[in-house]
Amino acid sequence: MKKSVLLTAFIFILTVFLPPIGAMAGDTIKLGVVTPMSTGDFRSGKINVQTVELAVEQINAQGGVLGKKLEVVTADDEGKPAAGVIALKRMIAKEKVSAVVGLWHSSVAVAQEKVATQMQVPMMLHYSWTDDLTAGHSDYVYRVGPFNAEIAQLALPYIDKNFKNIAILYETNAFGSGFANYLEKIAKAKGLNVYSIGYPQEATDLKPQLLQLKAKSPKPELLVIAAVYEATNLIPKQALEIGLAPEMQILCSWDWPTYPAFQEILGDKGVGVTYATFESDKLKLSPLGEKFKKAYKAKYNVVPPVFALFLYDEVMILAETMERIKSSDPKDVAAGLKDTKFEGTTGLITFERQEGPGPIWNQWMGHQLFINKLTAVDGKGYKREQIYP
Amino acid sequence: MLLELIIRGITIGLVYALMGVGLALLNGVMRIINFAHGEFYMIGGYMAYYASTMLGFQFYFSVPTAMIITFILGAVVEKLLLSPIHTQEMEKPMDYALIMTFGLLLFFRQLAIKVFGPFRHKPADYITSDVYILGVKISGNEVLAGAVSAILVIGLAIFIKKTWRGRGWRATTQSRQGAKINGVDIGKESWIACGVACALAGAAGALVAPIFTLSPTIGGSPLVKSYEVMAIGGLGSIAGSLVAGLMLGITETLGAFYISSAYKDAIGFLMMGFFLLFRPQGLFGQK
Amino acid sequence: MLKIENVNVFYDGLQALYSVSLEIQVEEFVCILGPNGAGKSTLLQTIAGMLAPKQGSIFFENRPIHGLESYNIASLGLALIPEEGWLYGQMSVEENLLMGAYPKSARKNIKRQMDFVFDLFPVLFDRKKQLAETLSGGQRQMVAVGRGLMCNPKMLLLDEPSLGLAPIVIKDILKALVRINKEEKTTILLTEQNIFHALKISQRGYLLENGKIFMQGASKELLGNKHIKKNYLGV
Amino acid sequence: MKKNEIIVAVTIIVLGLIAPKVLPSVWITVLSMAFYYAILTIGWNIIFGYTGLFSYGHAAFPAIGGYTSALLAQHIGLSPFLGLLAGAFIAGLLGIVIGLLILRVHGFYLCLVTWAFAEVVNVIITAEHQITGGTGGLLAPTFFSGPNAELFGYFMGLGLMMFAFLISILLYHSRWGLNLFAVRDDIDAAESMGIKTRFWKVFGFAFGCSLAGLAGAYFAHFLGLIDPGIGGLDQMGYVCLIVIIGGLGTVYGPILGSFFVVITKELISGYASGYSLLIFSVIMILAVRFLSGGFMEIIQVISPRLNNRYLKFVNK
Repeated sequence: MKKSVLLTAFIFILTVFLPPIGAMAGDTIKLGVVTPMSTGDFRSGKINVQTVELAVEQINAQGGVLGKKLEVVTADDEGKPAAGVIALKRMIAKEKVSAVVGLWHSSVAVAQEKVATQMQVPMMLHYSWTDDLTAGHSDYVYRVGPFNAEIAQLALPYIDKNFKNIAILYETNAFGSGFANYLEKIAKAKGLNVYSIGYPQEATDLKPQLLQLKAKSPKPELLVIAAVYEATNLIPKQALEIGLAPEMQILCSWDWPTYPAFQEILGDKGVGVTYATFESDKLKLSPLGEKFKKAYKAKYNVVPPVFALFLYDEVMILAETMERIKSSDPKDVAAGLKDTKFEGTTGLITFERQEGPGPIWNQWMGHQLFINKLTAVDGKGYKREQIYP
Repeated sequence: MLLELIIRGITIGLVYALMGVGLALLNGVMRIINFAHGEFYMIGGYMAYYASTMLGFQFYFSVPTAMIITFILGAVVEKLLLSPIHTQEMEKPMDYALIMTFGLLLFFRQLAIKVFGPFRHKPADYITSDVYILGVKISGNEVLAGAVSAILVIGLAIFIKKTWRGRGWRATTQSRQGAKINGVDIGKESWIACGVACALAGAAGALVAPIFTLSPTIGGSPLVKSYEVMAIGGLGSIAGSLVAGLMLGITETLGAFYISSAYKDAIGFLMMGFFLLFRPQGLFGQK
Repeated sequence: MLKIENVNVFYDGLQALYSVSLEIQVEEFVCILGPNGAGKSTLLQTIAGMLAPKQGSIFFENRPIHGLESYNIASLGLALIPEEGWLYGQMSVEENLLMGAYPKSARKNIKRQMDFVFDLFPVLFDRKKQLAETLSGGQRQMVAVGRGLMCNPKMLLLDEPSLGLAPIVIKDILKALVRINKEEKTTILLTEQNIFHALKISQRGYLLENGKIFMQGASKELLGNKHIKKNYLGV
Repeated sequence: MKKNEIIVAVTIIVLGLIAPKVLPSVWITVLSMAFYYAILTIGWNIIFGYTGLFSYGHAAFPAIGGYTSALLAQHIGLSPFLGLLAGAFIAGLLGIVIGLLILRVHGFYLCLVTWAFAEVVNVIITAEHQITGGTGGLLAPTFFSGPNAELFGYFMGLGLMMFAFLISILLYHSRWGLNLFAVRDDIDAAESMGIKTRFWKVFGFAFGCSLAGLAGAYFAHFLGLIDPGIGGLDQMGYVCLIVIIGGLGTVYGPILGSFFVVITKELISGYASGYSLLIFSVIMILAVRFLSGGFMEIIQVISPRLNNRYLKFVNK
């Protein structure tokens, strides 16, 4: 009997009490990157990790922060809220990071925001758009990137000028629904005719929705696609296949047409697609931005998308803040970020706070929106042209 | 619009039928459920992709290449992992097969992420020009996929009907013991049938690769569709699978348009549930 | 022709046959008698390779066949006609018969064998396009016997062909068996509960009780045996 | 209840109570997930291991339980503790409905019907995104708040797992359990012995489902969030894997399997992140191919003598 108990206890102890691997404390300051790496929009996740690694490499080459080296730890949120929450909790508890960056999908970040606030670790958002993220007015959430309401406002003049009937095809998640609802509201207020159709983010066959749009009368002249997941490249392709495009212009809500996969899937049919972005050939980058762009191109052999610039800014801001307050404790960092004044890659970054309900809280507002159009294709990629403003 | 929807429903329905007949065949000869069926579809798609990009094959070479590779893979899987169902006296062969093939599903999917990478790929269009059917513009790829699917399904039906081997398979479906005493080597026929079923799935994947594009997780949806087709058409019935595939394709396209696009995938499941509960023999299957 | 030595067979963990031995000569017509559950079906299925004997050996034309798979045994020319028929319900009568000629060696003589079967059971010719599951019990039994004949077997193993059939149909089938034995020179091993009929048409008989050979002898002798008269013929 | 089972239960409770003191804090989340899987798979073990119904839609029931509880908390402010009951209740109720429907089907028809049900549930959850939050998930209040919220949530999970464990043991030794086994092993014989097989089938199914609902509600309120991923096909894969590894139809199987899988996943995530599902699928294939008895058979392979003791310990 005694032996039997020992046996059970042994099995239990063997499995439970083995030391966790990779949790060794070192003489470094840790920076967490929680981003989709296996499922969800892992294409962008990969760029996020590369960007942070490059930034940290540069910082360490100049002597690190507070005399210590910065270290990057990564975790995969799988593009799913529950997995993202667990990944973030594990990262904070296990790695004792000073701050978390690289968060991507809005719906995941919304859940993660609660965790970061509760566990008192600052998180910075470089391209998660939903308003809710900063609307909670948490002291631990900072956003360099833009937000849905801002983007919709910035894009509206272009849409209003050129189109009368527009269609919005959106993912039914925090980002997609939020963007579509806001755009629909302000576009209708301007007297535009709006059709909007949502679809689950995992969907890859969007022909039913596109066929519904095709049957609408009057015909939509513009299709705005608010998507992050798999369907990003498939919607333009399928819209072409059922004969909806190119009569109807396609406006992608962010920079994914610049990814190589877009070209592989659409080929020369991708010419004519437009997309909203915060980058343009006419945008003048700061010296820091030019330096980063060059270094990224040299290391990974592609031009970084605009959100990589914002993410790069964030890492630099974190390093600068730690130096300024002489501490890498997450709570101190969160408090110190408030007073940021940083000459970033695209402009001077400060975080604004507006009392009263609304998403403007620890939010940078200095974005400038452009609409680009793919004009021609050559072997390596599309040529693009800024059509607005 | 209705005409366009029906034509689109038929083209996709033929591909569903192609997936379904493979499963029907497998279920008939081996009496098992294969949850990894969709993964062979995925592998077939990737094989066609690599055959066309790396070896520069046209579709009339790349699709057969995909079929041959998935045939071999299916046969090997049967030999290594599923054959104990026949060779050993197994208490619950169905449960064994369910869990085993589910393990295979996870395995192939995860392996594909590591081997093929998680990014979406697309082979070059098989037919670049569009085709007009009754005034409806359909891409050449879709027409090709529908036509080749129909040819393969009908070819399989003829093979099953006319040849000795096909007759042996049908006999095995209807009475395993009868087939044994008549000299059918069920062990051997199982791996051949499994290979053929997987090759059909691989062909489906290869055919629609330029339409739906490839990613390691694309196996899920066709797996679901093939089960719906098999349940509606009746287990082990080829003609039933063909009709059920068309029925499913058309109902789904119409339902998604007229009822709700968000519930498109529920339509097939509800049809499957209805048939399983109230007409388990399916449209043409035997009880 | 067929020789069985000390065969022990287990079925679902229970022993069904206890060191059974028997021998059958070329062109003989032998029957195995016994009550329900005596192990007659088990014996025939063991010979046909559907069950594996735990101990003992089986020789067919001086060749060991125990341990061979049933599909191998079928191609040697040893055809089992099982009790339940094991017909292919969704296939036509003709296709069912064709399946009987499945072994490669049997595919040459299909025409001749098919004619012989239709000659033996003319009713099948009229129904050759009909699905097997729509036939009556007697017709199904005929299809089963006919299917067994399609491979031009050297030896037929028949498992209770008269079970559950009307007396007039039984007569037809037994008559056919005699013809097969005489005209085709096919050796026949028949199991029967209907002992009177079986002993009438066969040359020799074995009595199987509780998995053991209880007695054996020429059919005429067995017909006069006291034990058999008392227990099986109800005289 | 057997003496050994009491000893095991007490051992688990004691180890569970001291674990947060001894282990790094990251293990609290990890072990809580193990509790969740243990409750979930105890439910499946009752459905499949005890009653012999191969339900392929088991992952739908934690989704139902979790969303029920989270929605009630959101709309009428129900406390998470009552939410557990509500989740278990609704999942059990749906279990009865599905159980009645599947009475007419067997074998893999059963598997397909339950699978279809699970997928329809998933489609509804994603389609009705105005109510359920779609794929983005639904925020739910946590059991406790404050800095120690997670630790208390962990103890909550430990308690719930022990509750499910004890119930499964009691069921195993009771008259009810015998009825379930009779339905599993030989339904015709059970029927002829006067057992109401239809009733017991539905009972076993609904019972397992309500445990799954409980697990789902725990998951939602432990993480503070529920998303449709909880009802996905890969979760069903984990359920199968856990029960197969632990040993099907045994009382200890689900708990052993859950701890093995969750802890192994955590350990290998250090240097093989992204490979865990691949490794598990290989384990699953090999376990099904070579070790139908799960852990017990592994022990047997390693040491036959040990196996005898283990069997003695587990069974008698």
